[in-house]
Amino acid sequence: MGFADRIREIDRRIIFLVVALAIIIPLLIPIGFPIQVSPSVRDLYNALESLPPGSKILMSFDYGASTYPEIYPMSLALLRHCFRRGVKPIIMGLWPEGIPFAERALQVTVEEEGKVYGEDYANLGFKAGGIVVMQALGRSFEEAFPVDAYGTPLSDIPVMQSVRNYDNVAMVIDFSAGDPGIPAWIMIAQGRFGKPVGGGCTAVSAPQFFPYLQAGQLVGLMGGMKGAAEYETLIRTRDLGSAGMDAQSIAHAVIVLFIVIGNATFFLGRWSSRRNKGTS
Amino acid sequence: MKRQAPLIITFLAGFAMILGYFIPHEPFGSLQQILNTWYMVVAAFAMILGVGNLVKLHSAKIRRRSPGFGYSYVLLAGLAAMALFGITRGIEPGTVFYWMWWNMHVPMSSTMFSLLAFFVASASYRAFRARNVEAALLLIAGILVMIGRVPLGDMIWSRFPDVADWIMNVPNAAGQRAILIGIALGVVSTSLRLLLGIERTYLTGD
Amino acid sequence: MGQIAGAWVAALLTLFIFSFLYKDNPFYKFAEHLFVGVSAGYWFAYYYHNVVIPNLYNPLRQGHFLYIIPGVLGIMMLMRLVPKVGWISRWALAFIIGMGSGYFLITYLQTNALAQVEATMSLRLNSVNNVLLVIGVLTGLIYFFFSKEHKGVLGGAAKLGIWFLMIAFGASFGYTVMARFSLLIGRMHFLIFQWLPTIPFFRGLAR
Amino acid sequence: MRLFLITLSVFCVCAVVSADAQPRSPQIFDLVEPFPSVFPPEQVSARDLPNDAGGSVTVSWRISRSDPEVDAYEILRGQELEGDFSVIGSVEPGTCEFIDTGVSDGVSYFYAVRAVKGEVKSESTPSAEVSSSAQWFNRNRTSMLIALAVFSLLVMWFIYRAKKGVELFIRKISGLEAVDDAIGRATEMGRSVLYIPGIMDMDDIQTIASVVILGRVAKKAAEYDVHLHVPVSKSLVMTTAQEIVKESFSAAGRPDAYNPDNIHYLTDDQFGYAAGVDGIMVRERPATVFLLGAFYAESLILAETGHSVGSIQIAGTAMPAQLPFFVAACDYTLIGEELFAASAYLSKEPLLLGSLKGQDWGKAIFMFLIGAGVILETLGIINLSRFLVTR
Repeated sequence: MGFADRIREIDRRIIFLVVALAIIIPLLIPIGFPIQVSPSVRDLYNALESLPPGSKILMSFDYGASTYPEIYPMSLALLRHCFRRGVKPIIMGLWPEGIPFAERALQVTVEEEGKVYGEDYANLGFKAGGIVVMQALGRSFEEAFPVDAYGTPLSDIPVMQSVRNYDNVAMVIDFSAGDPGIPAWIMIAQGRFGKPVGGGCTAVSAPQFFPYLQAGQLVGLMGGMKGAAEYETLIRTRDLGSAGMDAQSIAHAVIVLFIVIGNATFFLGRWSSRRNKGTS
Repeated sequence: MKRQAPLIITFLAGFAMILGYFIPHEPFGSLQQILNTWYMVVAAFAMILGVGNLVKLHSAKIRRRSPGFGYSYVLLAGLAAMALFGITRGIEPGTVFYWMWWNMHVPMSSTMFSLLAFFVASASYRAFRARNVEAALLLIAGILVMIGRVPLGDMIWSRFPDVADWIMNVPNAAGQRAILIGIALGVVSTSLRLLLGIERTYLTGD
Repeated sequence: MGQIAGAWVAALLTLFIFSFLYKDNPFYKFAEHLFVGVSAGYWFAYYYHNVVIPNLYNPLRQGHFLYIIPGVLGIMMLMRLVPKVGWISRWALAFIIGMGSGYFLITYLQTNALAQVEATMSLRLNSVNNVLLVIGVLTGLIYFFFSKEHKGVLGGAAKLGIWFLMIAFGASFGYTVMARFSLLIGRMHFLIFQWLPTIPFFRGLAR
Repeated sequence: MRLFLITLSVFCVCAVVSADAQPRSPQIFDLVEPFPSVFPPEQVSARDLPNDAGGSVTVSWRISRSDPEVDAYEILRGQELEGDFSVIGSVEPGTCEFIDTGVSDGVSYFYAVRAVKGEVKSESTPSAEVSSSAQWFNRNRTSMLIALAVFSLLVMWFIYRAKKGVELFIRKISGLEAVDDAIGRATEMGRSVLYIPGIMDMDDIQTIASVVILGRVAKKAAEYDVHLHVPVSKSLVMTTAQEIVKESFSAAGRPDAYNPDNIHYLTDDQFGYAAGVDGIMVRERPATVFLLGAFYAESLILAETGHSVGSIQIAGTAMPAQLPFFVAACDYTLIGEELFAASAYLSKEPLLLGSLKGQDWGKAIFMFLIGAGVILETLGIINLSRFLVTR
């Protein structure tokens, strides 16, 4: 077996090892590739930046364990931005797993920015039903969530007292990994109640939302870890998103390299087998 | 009766869903939602069958001392702990259920998902070879889009992102649309076959 | 303490699953069986709390007797356990298949077919891109023709169609590669910066 | 089509006329109160939301001329013009629409909007009378009804023709041609056939299609005397698959070979299921793996593991996002519509084949529509696509 053949039939565990190193090394030794902010992320940032301090926004955590590496960093960045601007997030979740992630993100950011539960933010918890819940929110938040995630009636939470329905929040942010997610929020909150909707989603699903961005139905969008990294650049706080970007670039290059090697050996192999045929 | 009833039920349930789409007036308007709730309840009941099946198979394994029966203990212990704690003690933060979910289910789930990164690498190493025209097109489109989506590509040639966008928006969009329209027709025809009782293998038997 | 114990459990299980990449081994088998058990239990409890209680128990208690129907269908399903009347479970199954067929018939026809046809037919043939798009959609559809042999002009068009499909596959493959890495980065991040620092020697890594 | 155009134009005219008929709020406020601290909102109108189940009225207005200073707009509703109006909601400044979902069908209401600035409240003149109602047909969906009727008739027509015995040609689908060989290979190697019907439940049409294909595969497996293993992710799929496989084994004359334990449940969880199936693959080393149905991100995890143990893999899904992974990692892939054609193709039943012919005619109609639409649009004659718009 020639060298080319051996490379072509390479044990896939060697590929796995190279991929693992391509991720671990940049995590330990950051390179700091520049991060270019894409327009859709900047739009989201500007939309939040333009809100007067004290405005309330509804933030829905609609994702689960399998997508949290992509979406959780976005929620950190966005919560930080809200708290720094004095914007008050009202947290909810249409996915049961969303709320634990929201609580984790709140734990981190609330401590950093010194915010108080009930005054600066509220957590309404999880509610099953998707679109039905979104519609109920249009009538009254209290109808959808009689009590918050910790059993307190909404009327006893200062930040909720002036909030009746969508009319009293400035915008809706959705961290979305599927259904119910951004499309449903656009349909109900934006379409029926005219609230600006923005959010974050996995990199895979981002392209399907471009039409909404173009039509102005989405004020802005973060796609995948890259979106989180861009938002972190805008609020000048490097965290999980930025940390991953170097690793991502290197890993990408490694894949392309593999494909090139694969093809080179493939053609080399064909060439040498043709030559062997010629001589024998 | 035994044979006819399921066919009639299939037809009525399907027809109700279609009516609910066209008629906003109650009671039709909320038919889709009501029937969907019913489905969820039936699926929840069926869960007893599934979990029962899992318990049956693994306890049989343990009884027979088949190879690897020790792992069946692990499986049954995990199942029993989650289900019992979850139902009796609740699933909110601070419960045993929640602790197990956060420290076992979540990490295993996302690790399993992350294996994809490795498999994407090995699959592209093997499959992305220009064996023939089709494979070459797959390869070229794949590489151009990959390069165009990272900062590195931008550094090599500033037009790479545009090339990637063009591929996504023109040939890719065309191919995807053809696939989507084809799928829709396949679904329509399959659904009709089921509703009209032409495809009835799932209901046959005595 | 609970947190550190949790981090250790999570880290070990993460490593056990990763060990599958090397080869099948007792650690992976342990994690795999635990995962299947724990997740089946998770969904069992989830269905109980989020489906049975709010969609069956509560409505029935409040006197919404329409909810008897799904209850009956559910019990029909369980009748499979009794061989003699097992056939009745097909009624419940027939309901679900009928409902699914009706629902998908409508949604696919609308969002897949009409929406895509609409988007394509409103194109003006005033740019190369639009011409390509229309040709791609038409030839792609020709590839899916089942009742005509793919030869002659039709064969050529079908061939062109499969080329478009291949480009689409390559492009979406390339597009998703990035997302797949974020997940791995997330796991590695956990291991390096959250778990390792619980060992005194690596405390410096904590972020 | 002509009927369509006429209906449409009638609608447009109606809409224009009714818009004009809205009462304009008199502009005499300035005269009555020369220096109002806050201007009221103007031109308040209320209309029933069309094509809905009733119970909602849309109120719209033109924002107050002092909008930048306003704190909020309050929306008021009353049942008599001269009677009491009560506040039913308030919205942020800059907003000019409110959807009232607290109305009863058939009851007449009047609406007014007032601008609020601190203690000062400035109220608009009331809207015209409005009442909400539910509709018996959603007119936005007319095109869907037509499309549904056309395709149903087409499919039924060709099924009817097949019943009469008209021969139908069906082209070769290589992924399905390979099914026999793939199962035969398992016999030769003395290994099993693993069938994965996706991770969705029985209400998903792809799962239904897959389970029907499973029936055909099971029949062949019974004929070849191959061990067929079907781990599933949903309980309902398990029960259905058991029924179908049992039936197929009887049909093949091998009811004795059917073992319900070979079709078993793992877990509802997406990745828990993937972990379990991966384990089965590496331990059992099946000769052939079928991956047919609805798949998400686990598609490549399964397909790569199957490849690594040397299985022949036949995959198929209608999930566009997962198709590339199957194409890259599997030996044969049924692309989208081919998955739905599989049961007809494998069974060779004339009635089912007839429905395929109906599908082809559906494609032909869509191709014609696209062609005609593009040409008419390019020439600037008419925009056909707007007749297809559905909501």
